[in-house]
Amino acid sequence: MITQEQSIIPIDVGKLIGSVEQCRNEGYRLAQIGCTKVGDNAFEINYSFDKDYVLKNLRITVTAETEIPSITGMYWGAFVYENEMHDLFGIQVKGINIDFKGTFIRTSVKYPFGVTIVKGEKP
Amino acid sequence: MIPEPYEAIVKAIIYLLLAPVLGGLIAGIDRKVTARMQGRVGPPLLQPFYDVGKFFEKENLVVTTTQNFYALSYLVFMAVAGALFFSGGDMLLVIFAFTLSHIFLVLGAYAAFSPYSHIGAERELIQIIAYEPMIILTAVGMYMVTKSFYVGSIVQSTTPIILYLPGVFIGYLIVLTIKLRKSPFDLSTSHHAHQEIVKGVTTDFAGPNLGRIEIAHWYEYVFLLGVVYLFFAWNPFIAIAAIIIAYFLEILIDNTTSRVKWQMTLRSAWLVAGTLGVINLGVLYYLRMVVVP
Amino acid sequence: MEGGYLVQIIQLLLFLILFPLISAIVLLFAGKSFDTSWIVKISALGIGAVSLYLLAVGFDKGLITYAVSSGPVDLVMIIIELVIAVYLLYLGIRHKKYSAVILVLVQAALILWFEMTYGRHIELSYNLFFDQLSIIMALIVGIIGSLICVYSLGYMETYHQHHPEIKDRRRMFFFLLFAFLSAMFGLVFSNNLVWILFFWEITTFCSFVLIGYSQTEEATNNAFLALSMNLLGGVAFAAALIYIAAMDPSGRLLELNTLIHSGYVFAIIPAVLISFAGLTKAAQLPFSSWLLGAMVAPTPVSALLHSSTMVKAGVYIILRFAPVLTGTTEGLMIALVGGITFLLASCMAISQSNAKRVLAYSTIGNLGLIVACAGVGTYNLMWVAILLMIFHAVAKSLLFLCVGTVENRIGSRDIEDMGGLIERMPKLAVMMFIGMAGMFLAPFGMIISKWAAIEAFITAPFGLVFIVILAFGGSASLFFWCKWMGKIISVMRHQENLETGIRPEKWAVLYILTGLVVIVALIFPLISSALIEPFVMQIYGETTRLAQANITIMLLMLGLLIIMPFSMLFTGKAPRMAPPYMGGMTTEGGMKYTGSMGISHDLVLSNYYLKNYFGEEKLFMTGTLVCWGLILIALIMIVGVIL
Amino acid sequence: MGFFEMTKTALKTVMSRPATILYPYQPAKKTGLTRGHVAYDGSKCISCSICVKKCPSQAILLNKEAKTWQIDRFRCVVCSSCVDTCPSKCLFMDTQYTGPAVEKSVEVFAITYVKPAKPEKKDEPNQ
Amino acid sequence: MTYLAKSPWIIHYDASSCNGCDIEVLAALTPVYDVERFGIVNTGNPKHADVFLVTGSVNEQNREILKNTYDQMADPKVVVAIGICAASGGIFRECYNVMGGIDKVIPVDVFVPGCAARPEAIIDGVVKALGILEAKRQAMNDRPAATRKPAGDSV
Amino acid sequence: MTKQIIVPFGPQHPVLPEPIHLDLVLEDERVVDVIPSIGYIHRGFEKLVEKREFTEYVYVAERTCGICSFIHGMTYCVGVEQIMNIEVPERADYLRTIWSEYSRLHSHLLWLGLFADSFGFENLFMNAWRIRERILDVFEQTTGGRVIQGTCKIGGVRRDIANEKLAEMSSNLDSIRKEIEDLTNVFLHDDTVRHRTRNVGVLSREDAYHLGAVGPTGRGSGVAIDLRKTGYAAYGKLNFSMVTDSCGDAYSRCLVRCKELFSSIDLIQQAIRKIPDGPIEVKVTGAPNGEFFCRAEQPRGELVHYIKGNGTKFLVRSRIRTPTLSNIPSLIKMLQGCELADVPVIVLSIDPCISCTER
Ligand code: SF4
Ligand code: SF4
Ligand code: SF4
Ligand code: SF4
Ligand code: SF4
Ligand code: SF4
Ligand code: SF4
Ligand code: SF4
Repeated sequence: MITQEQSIIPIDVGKLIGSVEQCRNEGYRLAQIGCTKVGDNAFEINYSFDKDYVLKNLRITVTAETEIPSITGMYWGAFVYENEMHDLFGIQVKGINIDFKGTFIRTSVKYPFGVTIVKGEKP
Repeated sequence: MIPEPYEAIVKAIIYLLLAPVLGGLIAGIDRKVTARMQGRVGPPLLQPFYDVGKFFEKENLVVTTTQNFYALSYLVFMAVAGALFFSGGDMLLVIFAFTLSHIFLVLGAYAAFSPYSHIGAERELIQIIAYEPMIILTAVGMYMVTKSFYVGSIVQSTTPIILYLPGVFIGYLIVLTIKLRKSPFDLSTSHHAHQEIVKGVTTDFAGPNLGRIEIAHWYEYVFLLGVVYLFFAWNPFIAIAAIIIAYFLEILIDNTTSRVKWQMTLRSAWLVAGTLGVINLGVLYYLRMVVVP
Repeated sequence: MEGGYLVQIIQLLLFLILFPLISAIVLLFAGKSFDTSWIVKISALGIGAVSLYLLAVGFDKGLITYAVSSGPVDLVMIIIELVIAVYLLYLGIRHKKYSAVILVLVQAALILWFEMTYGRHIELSYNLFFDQLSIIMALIVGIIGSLICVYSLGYMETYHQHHPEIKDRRRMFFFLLFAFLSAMFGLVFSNNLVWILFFWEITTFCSFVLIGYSQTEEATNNAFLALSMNLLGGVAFAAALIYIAAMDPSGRLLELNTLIHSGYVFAIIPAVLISFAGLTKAAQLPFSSWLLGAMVAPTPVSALLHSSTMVKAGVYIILRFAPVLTGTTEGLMIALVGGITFLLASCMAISQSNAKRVLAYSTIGNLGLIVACAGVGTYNLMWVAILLMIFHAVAKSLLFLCVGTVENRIGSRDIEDMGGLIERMPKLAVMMFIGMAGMFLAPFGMIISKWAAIEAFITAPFGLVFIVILAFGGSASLFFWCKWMGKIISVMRHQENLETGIRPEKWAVLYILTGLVVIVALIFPLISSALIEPFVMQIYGETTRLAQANITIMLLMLGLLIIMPFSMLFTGKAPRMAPPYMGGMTTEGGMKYTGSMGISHDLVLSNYYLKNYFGEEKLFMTGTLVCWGLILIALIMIVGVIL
Repeated sequence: MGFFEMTKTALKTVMSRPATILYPYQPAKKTGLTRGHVAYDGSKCISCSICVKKCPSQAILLNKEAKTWQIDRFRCVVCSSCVDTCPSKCLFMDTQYTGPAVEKSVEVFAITYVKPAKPEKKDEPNQ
Repeated sequence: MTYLAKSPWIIHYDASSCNGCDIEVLAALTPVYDVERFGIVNTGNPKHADVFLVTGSVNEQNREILKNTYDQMADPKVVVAIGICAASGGIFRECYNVMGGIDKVIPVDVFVPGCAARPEAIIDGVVKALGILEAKRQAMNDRPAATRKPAGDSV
Repeated sequence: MTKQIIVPFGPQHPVLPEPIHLDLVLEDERVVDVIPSIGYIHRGFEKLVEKREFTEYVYVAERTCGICSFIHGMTYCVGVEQIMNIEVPERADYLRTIWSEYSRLHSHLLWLGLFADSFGFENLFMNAWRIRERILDVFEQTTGGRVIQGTCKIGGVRRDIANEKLAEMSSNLDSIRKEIEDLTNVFLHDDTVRHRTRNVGVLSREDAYHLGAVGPTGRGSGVAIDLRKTGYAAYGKLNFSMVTDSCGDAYSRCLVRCKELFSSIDLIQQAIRKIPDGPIEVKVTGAPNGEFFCRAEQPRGELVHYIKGNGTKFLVRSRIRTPTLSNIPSLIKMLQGCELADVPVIVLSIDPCISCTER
């Protein structure tokens, strides 16, 4: 069985910019940014970077109120993930280069992944 | 030779009645052959007639009522241009009437004040200025050979015009590609450039107006192929064969090229008119005016 | 009877020259409190009516020359010319326009030299003349020119309301307008080349002041540009006079009609020199820039310069020399200058969005076509050229005045701002539509001329070149007209009507001109047979005849065009209105849509300008170089003739 | 020459037979595995409800009181999950797809399975 | 049969399909199925179309677009919902952003089930819709124009 | 007054089977500004993990996209298997590889057709799709579905392919290869096609890398990333070389896909030669507890399925990062300053798949 190599490195929100900068300098490519709701008001955000098929994930854990800095200064294309994170989870991201202000993915429920949704009719 | 008025009127009426039938059939054959080239069965032969019949069954949906006027004018002047041609009228006058009718189509698109119609209109204009010089040079070439601008005289000329105007003929075929809205020059009208501009000039026409535009196209086909006929007018059989071959070639080109951009369209059409057309006419001019004045 | 109409006609000619002048002077000295508008109206009416009357009595007469004693008149003219020269020198030095200063000096020197050396000995008898071409010119100047004067009344009032910073010099303005008309009449009726030069210079001067009317820096610069270029022509003109006088001490050849019939050897040098002057005045490449610069003037001035006066003087004089130029290489060069100007100006117009610049390029282009016809100068091209001149004058004046009116109301002369005019100013939009149709649509005038031109060029020497030019230039002009037309007829919903508050005399002028465009198209066969054909016949001994069938067809088409709009009253099915297609986006009244980021966009559409292909700079440079080249060839050739 | 790469293909196709299947005049393409619609045999169904649970789009409803098994063909994504998981093999995948309809409706089948002890063969579903 | 039924032009809109049904709609246009045999042309422009093929379920984001596109079609017109998603929301029915089948927004004339709907089923569905189209045409002719519904309100 | 035209490009537009919207600001036909808008088909099905057991969620994952449905299902399954430490039988791995490569063939042929349509080459579109039907036939014969195959499951695959059938597929591919050769020849050598694709939408290697371009979009610019090189499924046991090109224009991206068609055929034939006999699935018990970023190479590039479970039958999170999402920043860069006529070509050159992008 082949396992794709990957590591998860938890860091503080304050160190985010520095660590991302380091990744950029080391020639890492941004593979994705993804968010997971892990508690009532706790969100894990994974910044995944790839180099030579090895995935390095920087993980910050934040609350909905935490304002996190945008990494679009280092990775121009990160705006898609940051807007998505904002629209789906309600994470506040500061200083996105192209800030859709909640119109990137418009949803019927505000911040659907930040809340519990009850829906679905009986068959 | 100016045709007799009555004869001319009869011819014009015959054209007005028969051209749509013929044009529709040509369109039907075109679609069928195209489908076969693509490995498909394709629509029934009479499909263009069904389409137009359907348009008149539909609701008259407009953005502005002035569109009705422009669409109708397009049809009327296209018919007038063709009728003039087939009744043996002055080629230049025919060309101007032909242009006039297109202007109405373009204006109709402008009238709708819609992004796609608008871009279609601009592109249609670019196409008009691309092909018009060549068409005028074609008429001039015919004059140089037959000493007349009258279709009536040209058609009776016993000179094999094509031998004198090979360059002009090729140039005409190339602009014919524009006029028949065939790839690689299908920039603006209806379903051809849909990837870029939806339906171009016809985007905001619907129902009966679309029907009128389509009938005008039929008139146009017959007229345009009529010009091909003139090149071979000394022998009607060869002429008919030439029309068929020319049209088949157009379909083939349509099916074997991608659409080029407008810059390329304008450049190639002007280049063709400016080289093939002008050189051909220049040689002819030299022969006719200088060597044998 | 014989003598009766001769006297009558000479009276009319003198009236047309002097009456506007008198009006001008009255207007200049009319007191501030004095309402001048009725003077303008009455004078205009008078001029127009007399021009028409002249047509009525003169249309069937051939060439008539009049002996008018010139002694005192010559003196007055010299004095006026010198006064003007001094004034121009003063202005030139004040504004540091030294090229203009030099040209003024050179020209004044030439004229003085001419007067000192030859002028004193020459006493011409037949100073005035008259033929069908004069009638046509008189009608253009008399009717269109005076309509423009009337229109100016309302325009200038609004103009000054909108531009409080500009000094109100309206008395001066109207003085110049009428002086201009007077000079134009003088120019077309004079047989004496010295007189023609005088009137020529007056038009230069008047246009100079009118262009600089607003006294802004731009206006002043452009005025001097116009002045310099026209003076360049004036210098050539003066040189021509000296040459003629030197060749023919009797001075008989200074009579235009004698000169024209004097044959190649005598006439070609003055013909080329004066045609050169004509090229400058008609704003042909390389001199086109002055006409574009003249757009800073109030719109009626542009209208006047473009449609009925200034530039028409340029082509008029070339037309007069067409019989001399025909078949000569020099003529061909001049024709080529015209042809290339037509082609390039039409192309350059595509890249313009300023309505007045578009009109200006179109004017330059059409004059180019006239020059081309005149330069090749065969009889049927002469016919075409005159026809072109008429159609152009009518349609172009209408368009200028329409643009002026629109500008007054919407505060912009940019075509992009004229979107949806059909909703905002329906009547005016229809008028503009007709004016533009007159410029490029079959079966209106210009296209008839184009058609005739193709048929005429095909038999002319080197005609193929011109046919090719016509084919390409014609398409280019179609493009810029049509996209403008499209702009005004696009139906933008929910627009308020801005057509209120336009003064009745403006409406009257616009209605008359619109009517003229249609009428001229309808009766052009009549114009041709009554005026143009006899004139051409008289000069060339043969003339163009229109094929009856084609006329019928065109009239039918015109009729069809007129009745087509009524089809809208009989649409079969009741239409349902839907907003335009916008990719399924939500639209608000068809004029806005909500796009990316939730931003509501106004629907913005503008025309294509294809700057990379039809940009001014490149084409202008090319045109200037080529046309200078052609002119130089012509000049070298006449130097060859002299040697 | 680069201009006419396609000409060969176009001329070849115009001469040969079109690739078109003349459906509906010719039968539709089908294979033995084609997932068309779920067929049900009420005589074998033990009402275990596994198919209900395993259906990812909740197309199946089992009513034990009324002894009916119903399927909403406008919800069924034809994934075959129910067929695979049904313990008594009373579900099959038929190769014929469900035809278009003007109204959405559910199909109700009676469960005729009685007891394993006395097997009977009343089976045809009534709709 | 009238012309309408011989020349049904279609427009396709993807409301929120997984592409499965979309590409089957496109496949129906290509040589193996070639719906142009029935005079069907894929116009892409609502103003020219008679048959509205919708794939995917409708959501908050595109309900307006669906409705606008429908409104811009000239009468008579029919709507064919292609695939399970368009019929009911299908497997995505319970997603928060999914409203359900497209009949929640515009009137649907024919449902074509399948996930993905097969090209043959799409052909069947369009053919079925033609009958309805013809009935609508007659109904429209019977109705005076003035009583026709104004632009902008559907359903 | 500015001489601009604002064009609402999409969401309903004939060149886009899927809805995406661009506010195009044009001067003449030059694009001076472009603001994209997506989200028209967002369903939010990642949230369905709360309602579907992880075993049934495969059916949802498969319907992420109707084009590479199989790869989505497989990537999800591999992710879960990694967390649960399940060893999949070797035959299943080979079958997964075969179906994956068929997906790539199907997707690339579909793309070639749509790409041809974007520059108005209708016949080429028709031809590409005609050939593609032959691939779909194989899908239907082996899985029962044309576009939604539904054969992957956690622990293996649901269906086997008989060895005779495999042999037949292999020889069938030989004739498909010939047709594809004719087809790609036109894409690569026709002058009018080159006119429309050469120097259109140029993306430099540096831009491509840092904007996160993946798949043929990246490889067309010389970014050598192909996740198959990590050796998931049976790729580790097969031989293939990565296709890249350096020009970075639409033509290069087309070239890469054309060449990949042949490498896919080759991979399938290799796999058919090497496939061992044996079981096709293992029994799965328990539930995933842990997290994994599972990556695979889709036709459009790198796909990331992030799966996090907590030991219950319901996952905590499934996050699907699809190649198109990663390619959107590059797309925006490429659209700046192009011609209106290039817009469809450039948009299609990244082979956008919005369904999976918006989920
Ligand atoms: S563009 Fe004209 S010719 Fe072509 S399909 Fe449309 S209506 Fe017919
Ligand atoms: S096939 Fe799938 S969707 Fe249909 S009923 Fe069975 S489990 Fe449910
Ligand atoms: S159909 Fe099968 S799975 Fe469903 S209830 Fe009956 S026996 Fe159980
Ligand atoms: S519901 Fe139908 S149309 Fe929509 S995505 Fe699914 S299959 Fe396609
Ligand atoms: S019905 Fe199935 S194939 Fe069609 S869009 Fe929905 S999930 Fe996709
Ligand atoms: S990118 Fe996504 S939606 Fe597109 S084909 Fe691949 S998996 Fe399917
Ligand atoms: S969409 Fe365009 S390319 Fe396709 S069939 Fe229609 S016209 Fe031809
Ligand atoms: S981009 Fe591809 S997957 Fe998406 S709709 Fe178009 S063809 Fe289908």
